[in-house]
Amino acid sequence: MAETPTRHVHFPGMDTTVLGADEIIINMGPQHPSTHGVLRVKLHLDGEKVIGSECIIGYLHRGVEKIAEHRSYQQFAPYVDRMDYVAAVSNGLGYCEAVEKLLEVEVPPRAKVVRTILTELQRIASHLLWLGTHALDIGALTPIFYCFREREEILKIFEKYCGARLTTHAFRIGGLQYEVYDGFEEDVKRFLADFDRKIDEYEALLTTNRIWVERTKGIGVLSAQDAIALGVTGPVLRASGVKWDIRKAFPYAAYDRYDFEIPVGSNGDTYDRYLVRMEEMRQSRRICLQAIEDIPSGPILGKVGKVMKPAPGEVYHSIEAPKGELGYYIVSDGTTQPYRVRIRPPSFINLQAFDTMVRGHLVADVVAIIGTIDIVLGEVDR
Amino acid sequence: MDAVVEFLKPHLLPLLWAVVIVAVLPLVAGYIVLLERKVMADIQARLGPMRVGPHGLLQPIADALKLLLKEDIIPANADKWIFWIAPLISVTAAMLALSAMPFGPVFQIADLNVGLLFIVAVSSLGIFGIVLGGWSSNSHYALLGALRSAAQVVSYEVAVGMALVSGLLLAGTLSMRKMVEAQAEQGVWFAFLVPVGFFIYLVAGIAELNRAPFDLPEAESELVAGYMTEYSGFRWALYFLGEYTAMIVVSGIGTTLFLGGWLRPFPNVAAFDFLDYLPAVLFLALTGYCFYRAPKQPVPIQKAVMGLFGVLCLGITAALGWAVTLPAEAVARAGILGAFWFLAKVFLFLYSFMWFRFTFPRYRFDQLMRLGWHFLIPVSLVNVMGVGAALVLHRQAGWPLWQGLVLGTVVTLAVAAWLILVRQRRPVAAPSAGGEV
Amino acid sequence: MVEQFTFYFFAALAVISAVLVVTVRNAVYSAVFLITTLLATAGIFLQLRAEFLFVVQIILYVGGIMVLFVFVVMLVDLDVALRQVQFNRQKWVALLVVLAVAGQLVFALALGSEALGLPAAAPESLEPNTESVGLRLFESYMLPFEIASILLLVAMIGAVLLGKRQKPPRSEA
Amino acid sequence: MADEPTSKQPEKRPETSEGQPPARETSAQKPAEKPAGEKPVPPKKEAPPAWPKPLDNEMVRRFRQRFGDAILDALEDRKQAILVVAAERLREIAEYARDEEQFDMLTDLTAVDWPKREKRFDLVVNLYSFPRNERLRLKAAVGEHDQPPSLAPVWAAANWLERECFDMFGIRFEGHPDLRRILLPDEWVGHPLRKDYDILQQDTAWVRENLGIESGQ
Repeated sequence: MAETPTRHVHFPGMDTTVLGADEIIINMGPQHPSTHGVLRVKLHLDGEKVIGSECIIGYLHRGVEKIAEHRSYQQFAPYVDRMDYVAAVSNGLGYCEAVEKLLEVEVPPRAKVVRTILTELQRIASHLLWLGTHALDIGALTPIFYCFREREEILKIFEKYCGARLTTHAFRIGGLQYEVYDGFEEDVKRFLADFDRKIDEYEALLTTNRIWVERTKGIGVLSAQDAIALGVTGPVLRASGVKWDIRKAFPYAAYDRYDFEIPVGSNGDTYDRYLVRMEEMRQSRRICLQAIEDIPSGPILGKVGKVMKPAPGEVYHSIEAPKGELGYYIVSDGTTQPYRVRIRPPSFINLQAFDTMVRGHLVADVVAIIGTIDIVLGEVDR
Repeated sequence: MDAVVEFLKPHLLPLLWAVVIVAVLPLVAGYIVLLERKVMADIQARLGPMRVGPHGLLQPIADALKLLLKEDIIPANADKWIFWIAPLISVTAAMLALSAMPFGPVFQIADLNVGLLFIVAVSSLGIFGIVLGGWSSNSHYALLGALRSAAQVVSYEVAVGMALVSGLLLAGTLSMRKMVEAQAEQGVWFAFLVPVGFFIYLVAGIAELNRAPFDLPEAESELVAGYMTEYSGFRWALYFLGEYTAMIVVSGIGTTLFLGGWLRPFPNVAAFDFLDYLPAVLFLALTGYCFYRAPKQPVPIQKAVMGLFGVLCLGITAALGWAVTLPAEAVARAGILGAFWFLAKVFLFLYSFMWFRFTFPRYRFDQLMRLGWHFLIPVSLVNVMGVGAALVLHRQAGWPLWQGLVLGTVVTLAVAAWLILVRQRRPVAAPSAGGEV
Repeated sequence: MVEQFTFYFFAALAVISAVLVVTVRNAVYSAVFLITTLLATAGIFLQLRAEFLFVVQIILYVGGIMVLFVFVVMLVDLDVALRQVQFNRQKWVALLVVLAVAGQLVFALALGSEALGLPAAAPESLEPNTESVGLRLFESYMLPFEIASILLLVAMIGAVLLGKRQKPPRSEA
Repeated sequence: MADEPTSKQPEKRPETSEGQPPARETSAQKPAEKPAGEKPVPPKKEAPPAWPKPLDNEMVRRFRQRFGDAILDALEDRKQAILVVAAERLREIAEYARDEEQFDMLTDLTAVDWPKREKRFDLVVNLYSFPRNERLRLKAAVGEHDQPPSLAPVWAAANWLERECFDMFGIRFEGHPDLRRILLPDEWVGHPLRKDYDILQQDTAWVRENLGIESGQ
């Protein structure tokens, strides 16, 4: 392997030139089974205790924002799927809605509902992947197979709908490109019908398991104040006790039509984040159940032209992606290409809280904490 | 010449058993691996190995061939000699421990009068294979795995020892054979007399084996593969062989001391004599299944292999059936049926090990140590005292033994409950100020 | 004949590896040879029909103490150890002392050779010595046994106290 | 090497030196009306631009009262509130927004490069208020060699965001605790999101030295 480029290690507010007798610096990643991709973590340890950390990222940087400036609005849409590649549908939704806002186009209700269903299914799929890998990191070998079994069903629905399983490019600016396939409702209903019992199954394995509780309770505590100061969003924020979800705060797609709860934790530890995400899956199921019953008929694409030239100006639009607030800040100069696309990646900003969460814990907890933030390096590095 | 024959004569049968064990064990270990993969697949809602042979039945052989043919890589800065010899230590220690294991009233290499101590002593040597292998690899992951392993095994050996003592007090002997005989005499398996001791043995035994949920020395999400990280090919296979043999050893000790060894359930109750027919019936069913499935295999060779396994099962059925027809006092009958029951109980242990592995998450190292030192060891000490007190009451004051043992168990459980409560009162890391914003 | 062969085999093994323990430069090798020495000693116990001692030797010394030894030795920086001078200048003096002690021993042995001829225990009739060791310890030698235990306990507590790190005064809440 | 703009860029984008790009396209709602064309559309005369509109509400007045000239403009674009502020006083304004106006979360911090302007960068700070469920965008023009105050002391979240901004645009934040590159390697030359950094451009010397290949493309 090529020599990793040397980077100056720097722990803010800490003199690293002089190490105490028991202090060592160890390096985790970028090739490591539990860093969920090419994350590199430098840990400053006192014995086994972490007293400082630094995340070194950028190994997967592809310059997505730069590419956006050189593609037309439609051309850029598939690129966003490659950021959080385990929740491509959510990325696509965020981008499409942002451009629609910029264009001031209204999306037909049928498209909105189908978008909601697919996005919620994607949230379930993303959380399932998180649960499986997180449990695997903590040493539970079995949940990942159960999770993949259900995720497979969701991916099959995606595949039938748009032909792709992972990087779906499911939506188009202005609505949908494809009408739902015959049997879409039945497929979704069949999946949702017994998914609740499947969640019970995962919970039976973990929720009250003594070892699981010992490994997650009180680990990686993030207070509400810290979470807000660090800009943390999504399940991580909610587990710290802040009841905030963009689906409720600024309803987009068709979320204002459905009943659902926002699960909140109280301790802000890894266990609470686990519970919050489990409950979110149940709520996503609830949304889908309501949505699938009543898909309005009508057109699926709003009034957008083949050439998109938004009026000059700018817009910020964000959605509640599975990992947190996924925002797009798009500046238009009136041409067919965006002048600037800024993506606010939830993983990137949530990962910044890692240092706060990990201090004072043991090395073995680092793995649990990386898992609980639920990062995707494609999105962190863009 | 005669003198030599005379000298060798008493050693011939043990020698035969030893050869059988050494020859068959790798195969058995291979099939335990297959079993583990199948059990894992079953728990994880999938099929497991299905390609090599019908239902993957030839997978172990394919694996063994592959491992034999693989390049033997020794890392550049490794300590060659120790790297070379470490896996051998593991395997040798584990196999040596089998030499005092009674697989039945007949099938035992040597019945030592310190049998149990011998097994414990020899199997504790296996740790050197792990520690030295980890050190010689010249890799941080391997070294950390080795260190964890050493600390863990030394800690849990105390709990294992204490749990064994609670059974030993009841048996009144260290000889493996006499332990089983003591259970036959008292008419009850010691697992029911000292349930706490049995439980502690089970937990600490898993920890001694470095198996999940105590598999920190090879925790793949933290240490890649622990002490085995740098090993490959046949040397790696030797570690595996050692590990699975150690599983058999731990299961064997547990079976002998707590589950009545080669005795069938209710050995002294004539009403349960029909259980003697169970082994033969079981294997007959297995034979039937094999022959039933054989024509349904897709490829001729798979049909043949399935048929072959059917014939194998038929052979075992015949042996078991023949044994049942023998008079009760025949050596062969006791030997064959005893071996069946012993292996069945060992299988029970192995299955539970696998079951735990695929159900539980992994402990953190400090939690593991705390569990060992703060919970298992004190509880096992109290348990030993309870058993001792029960014996004294039985012998001096004439109490029925079971009353004393129930009392001891109740006291032990009370202590355990107290320990758990104390542990839970420990403050959890700084709770955050939550609340809605 | 077999008896003697076993004895000399184990004795030679013990002596050779004992010498290697001090002459080998690598600390881990030393530990390995120390293990061999202890195992050979255990073998001699077994040859003397002291199976309890044999097993206890392995469990305690090899399985317990030596694991901890190896544990510590592995953490030693071997490169430093290799560069250090293995024997200091007093080695000749030490050799002289060793020779003197050895001479004394040989002299004493030669002098009292007839007293050494213990009656050989009949191997088959020897009773299982786990019980006899236990009875001796808890009946005839109860007091020394208990004193030894208390001594060990005190040593253990002392070691724990010494090993316990002084906690710095907590500054954070 | 980062000087040459690419020829791939289809057109030179018209710019003014004001805070907003010139609003020339008026028929955004009827895009089909325009034929597909790569040429920039010349300014039209008919309808006034729909956005941005000037914004004037209670909050803006409070800001103006408190900071006077430092609030250069208040706009509304696609129903989103924008305050154009003086870069020098950004931190004060941010602190005020956090403490008095309850904008307690820094959602995002980024920049936009307008190379033709006198102050080439627009620093864009997106804020969110949990109690008011409102977003606010602060914008501040920053010259190439200016050092705007860092917001890291105000919101911890600004740390990495400003590092990214520095990495991508080369904006140096004054008072940042740890201003280093974050996504690109420390030794990388050039700031990729600047408009004069070509999309095909890379630090070939770095790539050759550290990856052992001629080009990453």
